[in-house]
Amino acid sequence: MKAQKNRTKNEFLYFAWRNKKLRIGIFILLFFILLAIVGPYLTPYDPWAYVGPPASGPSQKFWFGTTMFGQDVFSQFVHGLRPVFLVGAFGGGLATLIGTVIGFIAGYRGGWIDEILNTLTNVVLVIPTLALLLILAAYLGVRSFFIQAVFIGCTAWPWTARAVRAQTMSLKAREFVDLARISGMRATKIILTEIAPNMLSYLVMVFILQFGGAILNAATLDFIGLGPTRGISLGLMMQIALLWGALPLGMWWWFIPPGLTIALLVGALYITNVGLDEVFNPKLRGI
Amino acid sequence: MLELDRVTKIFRLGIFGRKSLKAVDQVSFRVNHGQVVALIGESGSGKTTIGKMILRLLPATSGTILFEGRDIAKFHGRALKEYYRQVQGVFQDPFSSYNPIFKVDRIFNIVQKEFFPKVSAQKWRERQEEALCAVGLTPEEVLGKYPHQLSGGQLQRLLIARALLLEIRLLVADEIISMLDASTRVDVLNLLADLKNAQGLSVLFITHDLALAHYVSDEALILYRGNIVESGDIAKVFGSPLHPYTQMLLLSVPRLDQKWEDVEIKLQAQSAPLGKGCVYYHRCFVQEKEKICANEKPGLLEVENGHFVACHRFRETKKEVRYATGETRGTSTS
Amino acid sequence: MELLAVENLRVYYQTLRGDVKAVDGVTFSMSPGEIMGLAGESGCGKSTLGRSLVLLKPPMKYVGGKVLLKGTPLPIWDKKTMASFRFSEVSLIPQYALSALNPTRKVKKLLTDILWSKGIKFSQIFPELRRRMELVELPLEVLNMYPFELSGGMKQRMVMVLSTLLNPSLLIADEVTSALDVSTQKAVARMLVEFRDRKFVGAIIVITHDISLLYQIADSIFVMYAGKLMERGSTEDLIQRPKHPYTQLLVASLPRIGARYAQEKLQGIPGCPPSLLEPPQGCRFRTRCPRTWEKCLEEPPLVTTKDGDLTWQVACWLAVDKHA
Amino acid sequence: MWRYLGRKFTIYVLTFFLAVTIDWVIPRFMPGNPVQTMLSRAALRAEAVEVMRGYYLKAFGLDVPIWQQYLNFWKAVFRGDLGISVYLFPKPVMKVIAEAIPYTLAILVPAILLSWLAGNKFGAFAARRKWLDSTLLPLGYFLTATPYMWLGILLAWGFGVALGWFPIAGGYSFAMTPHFSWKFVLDLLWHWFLPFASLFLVMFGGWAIGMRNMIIYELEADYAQYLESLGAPRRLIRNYAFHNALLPQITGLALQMGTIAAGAVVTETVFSYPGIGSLIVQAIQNQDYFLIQGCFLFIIIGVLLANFLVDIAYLIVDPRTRRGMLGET
Repeated sequence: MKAQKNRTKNEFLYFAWRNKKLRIGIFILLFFILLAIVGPYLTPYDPWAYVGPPASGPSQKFWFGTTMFGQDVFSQFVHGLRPVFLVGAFGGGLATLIGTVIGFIAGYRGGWIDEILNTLTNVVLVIPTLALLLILAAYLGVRSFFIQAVFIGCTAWPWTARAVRAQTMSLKAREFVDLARISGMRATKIILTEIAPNMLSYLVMVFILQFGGAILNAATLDFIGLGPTRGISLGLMMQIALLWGALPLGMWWWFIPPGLTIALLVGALYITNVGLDEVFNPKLRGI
Repeated sequence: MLELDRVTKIFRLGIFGRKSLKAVDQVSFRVNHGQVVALIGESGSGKTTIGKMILRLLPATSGTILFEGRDIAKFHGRALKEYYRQVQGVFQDPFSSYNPIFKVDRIFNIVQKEFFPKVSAQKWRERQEEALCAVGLTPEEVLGKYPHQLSGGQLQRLLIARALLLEIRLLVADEIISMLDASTRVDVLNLLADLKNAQGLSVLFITHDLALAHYVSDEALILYRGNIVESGDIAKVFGSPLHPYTQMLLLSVPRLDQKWEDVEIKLQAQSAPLGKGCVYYHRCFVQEKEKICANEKPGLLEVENGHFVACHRFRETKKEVRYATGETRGTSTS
Repeated sequence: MELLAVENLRVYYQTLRGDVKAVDGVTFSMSPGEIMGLAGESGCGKSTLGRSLVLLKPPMKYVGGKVLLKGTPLPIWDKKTMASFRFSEVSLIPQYALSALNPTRKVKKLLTDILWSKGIKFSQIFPELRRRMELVELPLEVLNMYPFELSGGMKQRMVMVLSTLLNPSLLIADEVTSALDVSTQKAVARMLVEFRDRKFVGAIIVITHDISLLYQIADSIFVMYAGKLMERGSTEDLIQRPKHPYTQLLVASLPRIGARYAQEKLQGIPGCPPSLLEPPQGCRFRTRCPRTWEKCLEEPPLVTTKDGDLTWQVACWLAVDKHA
Repeated sequence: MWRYLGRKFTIYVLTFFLAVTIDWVIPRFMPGNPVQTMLSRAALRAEAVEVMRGYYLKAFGLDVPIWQQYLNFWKAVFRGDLGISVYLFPKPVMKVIAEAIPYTLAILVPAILLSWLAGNKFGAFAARRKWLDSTLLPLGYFLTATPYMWLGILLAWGFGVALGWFPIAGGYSFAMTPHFSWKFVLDLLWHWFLPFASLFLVMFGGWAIGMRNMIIYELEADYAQYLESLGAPRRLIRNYAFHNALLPQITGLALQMGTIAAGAVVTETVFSYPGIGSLIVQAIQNQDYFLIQGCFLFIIIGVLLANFLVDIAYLIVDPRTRRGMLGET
């Protein structure tokens, strides 16, 4: 019996390891996470301080060059990496949580509750997220990355709710749910102990996608100038670079690293997601 | 023990319920103590819906379901739990009855947690072994395994063992053998019959398989599009079927002792709309279909002692009854 | 001449844990016009055997053996060459008949496309199609409908007509009645017989777990167990006088109408089929067989007796002794 | 079919209702006094202050009950009276937006349509072809993961600054005034190309990947298996799978509309392209609340309209919705 358990576990790990997409995705993610953690200790410069000749290209001293104001781009970059993960994880997590809860309730309860939640989901789904975020951010102001993450989380959940609802409905039709019901289990308990564990892999994938989406949304907001009033992020770096003429001046070292990193990060998340999908879903493996 | 009184289930389709489907239409019958009652019907007959309503998995649209004289719709909280301690179900697909990511032991653990939280682990293990023995399984070969490691037959027996742990009095067995191999089917059926004989268990045996129904049951209810068309003592229903539908079913079943008889059965779509007349009107092969068949729905008539049929051909001779089974023997509670 | 001859066919299923020996050395033959029932428990390899004769693709893997159709070898291992045999020579009514038609194409368009790929014009075959649709009581309007507009029974019949339209020599009917109600089941099963009688198809292999159904329509029955042939004989003989202990137990476990628990208690077959990843040595049924003896550790030979047109094959040491 | 449309329409109406309400509510929740905030911006132009104060007081109608204010707002919306822009005083917001819309549509519509078509074709082509799948699809993932503005910046830098082939700002050259001549049209196109291309590329990646994943599922579907067992050629099977995989991609288009709108906003910002996107960013920077309100409404209306068009397209392509769901379960 133990051997069997190990076998199924190993099987997952075996496929996870054999899957190139998953390997590459996780490698890139780990690299940037590591950089976000240790990066700020690698550089002696304050990201906002005037430390060198302005607008100079990458050099031994300033790995990523300097800005128009003589700030070290590398310092800004590594400091700006942390909020990306923060907003991604928190905003994506919140969106996943809201979507999952609404999806669970709508899918499990059915009836008029489902009718209402489903309509709400569809309405929020149609409202362009960014427009809503713009309005929120423009009027209420974003003071911190945390508030930004909350805004993003509160607008990005609909597609998750829809997907989770569909999955819940199909799982609810399975007989083990009926069996739990005639064991006198409560609805919340059934959702948490019978339905949710079966969707765990799916929810992980949803979170990964929401993570990526939150990063992109945050970068967009920052870029428009609706980012947090304090702090630095990759999106803000691009905004400042564009605002101060990095483009016509050809200061590529200023705007390439932040954008490239976001693209790599989000791309790595997507690829990880596909890799996981192939691992979880044998149909896609193709022996 | 269990009594359904004019139970009806209407499903609303579409967003605002503009379309509706009458899955079960005014069905009344009784299941007595220590009786195996077969509920026989094809897909769409409403047999599973009836089972689900008895298990309170679906609410009835109208009518009442009484267990020991008490309306089950009124059970809440502890009363509902007490009901589930006495009435349990086993379902069609053994593999989907288990949560695939947990070991099979989980179904027992849930029962303990929900119903017997005070029973000690030691005591519980003993009871569990007892129940497993009763269904012909040895604990070592099944416990601690994942559902996919066991056969369908073993899984169904485990579910029956689970029900036994609750000391149930009525088991709703919904197509429990339809997904099993022929070689293990009969063993599960034997188990049900043994339990009935040894413990006085009542069983509502929901099936589409006439031969298997005949093998274990005492009474039969033939269901067609949500209506009971024939019912009564199993020997009478199978020995001298009266309703054209029952007759057609018996002629269509592939049998091992007899080749199909050459009664040509036209494929008739079941989707013909239900009129006000007999539910079987569109498929009925009786030549001299009468006007009344198209316009009036026949009630259940007791044609002989303990044999009921809903067909206008018998309308002159017999009296109309409400309950499809046990009218003559059952003790009325209301 | 035999219509189909299968010799020592081996088709494995590739899985993570190794090859599942789903069809492991199966030999049989069929005469023209024969309806052969292929019966066995779930997971015995009957579906793999049936499908491998039409479409053998991963995770199925051809391991060995020969298939002759009307004397010509059928290259079942070669997906490309087989394509020209499919539909016209070997055809399939799949288990999933209800979802077999492309949901977004009208039936007529679907037919036109498939026929065109075989170099046949729709108008060319239309008269015959109309005749056959009439035979199975499908109105012609069906052609202008989408699959989702058809009822389950109509889809089933449409797939039957389509699969047999080019008069294939061999038709595989894979669990075609298992999703149907008894009344429709009878009609569909009889249609298969009718198709054979009218020579729409050369021979039919009916794959099912329902032996009573085979008793009604099959000429012969092939009992498979754990990837191997156990017994093969004419329907009447096999049901009334089974020789292999497995067949005997299987037939005995089937309740007949009239059988009652109270009067005559039937018995199932105890135990489970072996894993086909590492099947047991010798006879594969020996782990569950009540009459097993030491000889069963060796692989039982296929004992063949000719009785007129029909051959009777048994793979059991008990049968060997009787003949010795 | 009418039910399907009716249902969708209900959702659109609800959405529009909700959006207008948000538009109305949020300035009222703003910290501080919005009138004062705006006036302090507008005070930069002395002659405007009095006009603005009067206008604001009327617009916010702070002297009437709250429900009256709300009703008045709706009336104004239907009259097309979205207020006066502060930043472009005294132009009405409606007029400002009307001038920007053609530019936005000019880059968005072709980018959406072309990227959808090309992406789907490419994705279908790549699916289940080993070498393409493993070499070109990572590129697709990278593209779809790229922030719109970054690709814009990159293109502007590469083709605009480094190579000097295209201009990097504006809708047309400074030296020109809008009029109809081939020269001006060419100039427009010349400015149009990079913003269009950058939108196109990001979307292209997304569609390609979506199609690739969908078609792999479709090729496993029962009907594909059946076709294969009837000896149908690979081409026919792929053809059917492609057609069926397109249906969810159409729905995907509707779902993506919001993100695409966001992409357009930042792309326009990068290229200082005179569309709604640039407008809204300027409005935000200048705290021009009426203009923000107006732009928000227009984006919502645009997205709703686009959704509606996609629904119609879906109806045309999918017989199941068109033919009234006979087989509805």
